[in-house]
Amino acid sequence: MAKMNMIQAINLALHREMEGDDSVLVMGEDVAVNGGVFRATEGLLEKFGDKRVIDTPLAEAGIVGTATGMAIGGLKPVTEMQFSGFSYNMFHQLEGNASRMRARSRGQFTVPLVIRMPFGGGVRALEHHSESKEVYYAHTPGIKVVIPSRPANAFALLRAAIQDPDPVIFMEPKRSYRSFKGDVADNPEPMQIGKAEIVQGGKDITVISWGAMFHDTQQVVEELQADSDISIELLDLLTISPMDAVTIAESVKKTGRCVVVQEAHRSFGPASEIIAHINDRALMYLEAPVKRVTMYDTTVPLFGRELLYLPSKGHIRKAIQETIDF
Amino acid sequence: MAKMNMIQAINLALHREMEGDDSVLVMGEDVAVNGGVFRATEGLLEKFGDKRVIDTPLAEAGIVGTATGMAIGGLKPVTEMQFSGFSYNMFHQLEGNASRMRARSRGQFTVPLVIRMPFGGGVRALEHHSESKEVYYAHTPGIKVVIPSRPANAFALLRAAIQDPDPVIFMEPKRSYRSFKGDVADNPEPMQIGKAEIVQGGKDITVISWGAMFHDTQQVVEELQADSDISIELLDLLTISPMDAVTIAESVKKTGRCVVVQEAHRSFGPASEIIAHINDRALMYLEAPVKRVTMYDTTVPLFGRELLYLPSKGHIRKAIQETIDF
Amino acid sequence: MPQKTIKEFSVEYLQILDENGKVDNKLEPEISDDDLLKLYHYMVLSREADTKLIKLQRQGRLGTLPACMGQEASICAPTLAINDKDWFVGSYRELGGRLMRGESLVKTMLLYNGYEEGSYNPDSPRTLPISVVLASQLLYAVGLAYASRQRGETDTVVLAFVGDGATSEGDFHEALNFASVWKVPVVFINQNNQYAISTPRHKQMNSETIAQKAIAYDMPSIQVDGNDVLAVYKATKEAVDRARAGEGPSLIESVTYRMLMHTTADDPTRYREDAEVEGWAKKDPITRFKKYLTERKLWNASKQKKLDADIAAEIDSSVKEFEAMSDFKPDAHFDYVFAEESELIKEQRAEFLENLKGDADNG
Amino acid sequence: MPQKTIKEFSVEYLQILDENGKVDNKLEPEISDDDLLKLYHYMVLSREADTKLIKLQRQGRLGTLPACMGQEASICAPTLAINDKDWFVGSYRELGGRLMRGESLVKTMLLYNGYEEGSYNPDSPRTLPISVVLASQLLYAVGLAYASRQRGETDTVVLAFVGDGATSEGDFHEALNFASVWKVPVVFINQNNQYAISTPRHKQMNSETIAQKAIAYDMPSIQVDGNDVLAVYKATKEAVDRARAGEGPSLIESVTYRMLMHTTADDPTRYREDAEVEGWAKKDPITRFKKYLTERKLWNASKQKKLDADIAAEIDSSVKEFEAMSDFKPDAHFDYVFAEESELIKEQRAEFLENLKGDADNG
Ligand SMILES: Cc1ncc(C[n+]2csc(CCOP(=O)(O)OP(=O)(O)O)c2C)c(N)n1
Ligand SMILES: Cc1ncc(C[n+]2csc(CCOP(=O)(O)OP(=O)(O)O)c2C)c(N)n1
Ligand SMILES: [Mg+2]
Ligand SMILES: [Mg+2]
Repeated sequence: MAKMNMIQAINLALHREMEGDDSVLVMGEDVAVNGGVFRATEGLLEKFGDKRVIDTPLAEAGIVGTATGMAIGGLKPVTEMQFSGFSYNMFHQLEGNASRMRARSRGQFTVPLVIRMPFGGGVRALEHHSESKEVYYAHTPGIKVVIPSRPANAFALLRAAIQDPDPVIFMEPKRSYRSFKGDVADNPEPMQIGKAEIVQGGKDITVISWGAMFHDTQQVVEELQADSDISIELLDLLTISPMDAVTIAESVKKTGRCVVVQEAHRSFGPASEIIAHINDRALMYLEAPVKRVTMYDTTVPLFGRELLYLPSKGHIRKAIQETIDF
Repeated sequence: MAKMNMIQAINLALHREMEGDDSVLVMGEDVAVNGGVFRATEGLLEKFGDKRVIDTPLAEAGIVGTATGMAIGGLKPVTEMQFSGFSYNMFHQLEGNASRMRARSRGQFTVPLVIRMPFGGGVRALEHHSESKEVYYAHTPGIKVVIPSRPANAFALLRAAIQDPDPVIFMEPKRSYRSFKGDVADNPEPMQIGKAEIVQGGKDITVISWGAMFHDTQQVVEELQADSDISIELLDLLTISPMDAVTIAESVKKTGRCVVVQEAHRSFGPASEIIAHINDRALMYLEAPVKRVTMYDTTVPLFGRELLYLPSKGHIRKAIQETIDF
Repeated sequence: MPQKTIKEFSVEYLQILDENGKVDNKLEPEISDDDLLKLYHYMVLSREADTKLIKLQRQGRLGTLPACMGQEASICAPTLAINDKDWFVGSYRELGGRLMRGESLVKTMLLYNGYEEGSYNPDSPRTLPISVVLASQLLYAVGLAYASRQRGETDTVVLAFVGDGATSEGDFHEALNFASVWKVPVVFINQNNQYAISTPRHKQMNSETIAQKAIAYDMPSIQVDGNDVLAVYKATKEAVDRARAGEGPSLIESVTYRMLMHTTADDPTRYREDAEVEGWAKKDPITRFKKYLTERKLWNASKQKKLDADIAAEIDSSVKEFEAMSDFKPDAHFDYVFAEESELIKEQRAEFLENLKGDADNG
Repeated sequence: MPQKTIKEFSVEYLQILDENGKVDNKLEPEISDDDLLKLYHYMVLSREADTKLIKLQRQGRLGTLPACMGQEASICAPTLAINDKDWFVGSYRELGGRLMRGESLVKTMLLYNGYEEGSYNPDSPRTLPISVVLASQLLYAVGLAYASRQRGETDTVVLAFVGDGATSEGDFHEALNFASVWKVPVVFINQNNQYAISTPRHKQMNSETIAQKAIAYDMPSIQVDGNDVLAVYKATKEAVDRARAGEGPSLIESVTYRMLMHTTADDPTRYREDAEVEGWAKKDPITRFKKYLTERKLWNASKQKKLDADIAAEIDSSVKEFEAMSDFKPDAHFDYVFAEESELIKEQRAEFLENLKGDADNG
């Protein structure tokens, strides 16, 4: 058990998986000599050599396309998109091949591929460096979308992603990379992709979030509970797709109220899917509309205004309060 | 007023806009000499010449990227993606530039661009030729997503799209291209992007669809009404984004029940967004969960099985019946 | 230091067996008699199968499919230059190559009848399914080549096909760049059949050759007469040998012609003249090859008669086998979303089966 | 017809003013004294501004920004070769070029302080905002060139910048291909500064030059000493003249070096040796240019003193103006979603303002 931040946990997970399985390799822009622009891949080159830790040419379709071939050919590539905002250059590769190869070939060819990508705002970055567009991936059949929130679950879920026989998009909330540390057991219970975590039980309202927003949400929840006698059930979604509809519905059946907090744009965002699952499975238990606390449907602003547009703690608090008071 | 099919209506709209405005041009793969693989652009080359009707090299990012520059430079390019399944090759261009130029430059540079793309299944096509992934575009700020269902609205909405000062994705349900004819007035009332159409009023249930599915849905609605005394309000969504939440909510407030029929995959699909709007605006009027009748979350099958996976009329009927009976 | 030339490049063209069947003996590649006959067999089989598939499509018994006539040398000769341990990464117009790789025509028909089962070919474990997203397959070809080296297969080569139109896609560029940087054993065969649907080469690119595009990557390349089996084979074999020897990738531009429609959905009379087609008919790769084999005493009329009969019988029995197939599991698609079924997929499968029952009940 | 050479190509290199400030008079381009001095002014301004911006970033007064030192010739000389009616399509490392185009340093600071207002430059209506999606800007540069011709501006040229790393992107290839097929007036300036963040040229590509990539498109190209203002100017001017004359696009590989970090978030000591940096310091473009101007009697110590003072004052007053700015409309972003506000955006703006009030109330 060691205290570490999320970047260290990710780095450790990569070390462990590369040690444990020769077929795992890491590739991307600046991942080898430089150790990645966020240092997620630091130390791997020295330990595993340049055939397994590859500084690729600067081309995202090239990275994901060749990695797809490597995966078909028996390797387990863990690719890095330097920022999620540049992952769209490879969207046709993912949608057209990696996500379909199993279905296309009736299981003859499969693609055990991981695509890691830092995403989300709040780090005073340039344009294209702050978006949260997990929906593009989540709406695509044949791939899984995972978003950790803490060092421990980043460690466990990245290992699960690398071991997964299918393509996994592993979106890393860059705002949480170094903002806090947490305990990480080097040999923890494996975590399963596809499960939301009930971080705390409660009975008055279900609050759902993931990624970096999870922490603001958790703080508000704690403050609200300190200030009042509201009992809040807090869920960390962790896997965006396939979504853990059952856990969500069971919680809402109990509480009858729900707030979803996401960095993604509102329209066609993940909260809409959560609401749809609640509609399907627990509508008659709802005592108030589910509230969506989200980025607006504007282009994500540069950092001068980004904190105004990201869900604020005040906004989260208000949403919970209004939903309770409804 | 003339009877024509949707392809003819689209072709006529292109003729009219090109006649009316010198800055409009048409470009894409095989759109000039061949008149487009569906003949949507037939006759334009002969009339407007090869500077305004361009057979481009085979590169979707190239088409949308250069068209973005043309639009910045004062032209109004109407691009064709041969099939929506190949539009992902240009996704980074659209997400990264065309959709953002207005916001990025505070309105100094704008992109009046139309991207036409046939989409959807039911025409016994090869892989990648049958998908309905309007969500990828609808979740992207700064662009509009329009889906006509009939010759008349295809004609009017394509003209509105070309006249629009912002990027419009115009998704054409290829199954409806030639399957029926309708009246098209050559000089109709202009139609506004952003409005759903109440095709028929009713009071027991709201049924929402768009594109090719709209027709199966309408048939089921007519059959049901013939067989029973259910009064159905039928909406044709027409604009996917920005969505006409008000019309949807007003209808559901009246009926208390709703079924959405879409070709898109279920998870993170348009129906989820419709449900979210109903949740926000009309939850307490709901007397039953909103039903989603959709493609499943599998890769779209080749045509041997596609009709099994597309929403069937039986499935639509069952969903309406169950929602009424709930 | 003033203005000076720092690099020089050239592009070569290779033809061995000319339009009249005359062979340049100095350049003639070594191919065993068996291989020559095998090659001829598959070229003829390809042409006959192609003709049959189009007929079946016209009768509504198959869906849209691409035509291959005219490109048999360009497709089959490269395939002869690799072996079973090598990977075959096609686009969608390599029927003859696929048949040489051991895929059955039954599978082809299944695929074009809309069943993914046609792309499941365990008998040809190193032949990838057809790829429709143009040029995208070149990137996984490069990755496959990397994987084979990484896994200690020092001998494996990847043969990857791409069309002239597809060279305009960014993926073409990225694939050639990655391949050259990694020096992986890939041989890129460009089927320059003059058209991308209706779009002729000169609207597709400003360069006179596709071979010269390899210069951007300091990659060996050559332009060959793609209707000349000997030239295509020789150029591919040399590239395959270089790749096996660890000398990296090559690009071969095979200049050929699509004699028929792009796919059965296409009408080529809209965009090209009959005279052009007739000109190319005179360069037919099979006629030319047959002349060569005849001159080498490997072929004669009675052998041809037997071959024609054999192939007709083979095609016939394949069509029968294909048409006898039925009973396609309706929910098969749920089996291939993930290795392990997720909860949502499980629920959706159940809903699907339930609806199916309902639809059946409703007639 | 046997094996034969069908095409030949070569790549030229141009240097006029060498590392020691020695000029090759036969190649010397015609530039007026005023223009030479203007060029020098902006190169020095760029260097000083760059230094200042990095300092402000280090003090937390600006966000992440790229460093330009060492590339001033490579950026400013091409900009001198176009005029105001021409389009300037940059990437993100062309500070000096932008200043020459009339953008104010205040705008630059606004942008790097996280305000889109910095990209609104009505005083420079044909200079596009910085572009971060690598190589994507090349495609809209090509479209702009097409539009200018189509709209009857027979004289307009588009100057487009791209880095060495960005040549690996598919968009680079697609842009050069479209430009060459359409024969549009674009001059592509490749800033080959040896690195893409930490990735050196030889991991980026197998080709020894970037200039040779133009051969794939039968497009004229040249490699120039990018730290030699005269060579960069001359090559660009010739390309611009060709473009204006309707002879189509060109690619210029400008061989230079990024002396500092990629951006302020980068630590170059992780991936390159000091010795390498020192080697390039000896090739500094400003030192070399100053020597040339001095030898031509256009420059002397007192002029330099005045220039230094002027520039210091200019930068100072820009910083003051920038720092005095406040009062940025919070909901400005809702203004630029669409030309006409949609219902949903209207509602969201109201919600936004409501929340803002709440947040303010909550302190
Ligand atoms: C990325 C992509 N864009 C468009 C298409 C539609 N399309 C299918 S085949 C074709 C032409 C391909 O031409 P070429 O590469 O020369 O190959 P050929 O068909 O001649 O063998 C087009 C445009 C596609 N399949 N993929
Ligand atoms: C499509 C895309 N992928 C990745 C990045 C992240 N990134 C920003 S700059 C850079 C290196 C660019 O190198 P080069 O093209 O040589 O330009 P330079 O920075 O040297 O001027 C990278 C990888 C990006 N901005 N866009
Ligand atoms: Mg072709
Ligand atoms: Mg660089």
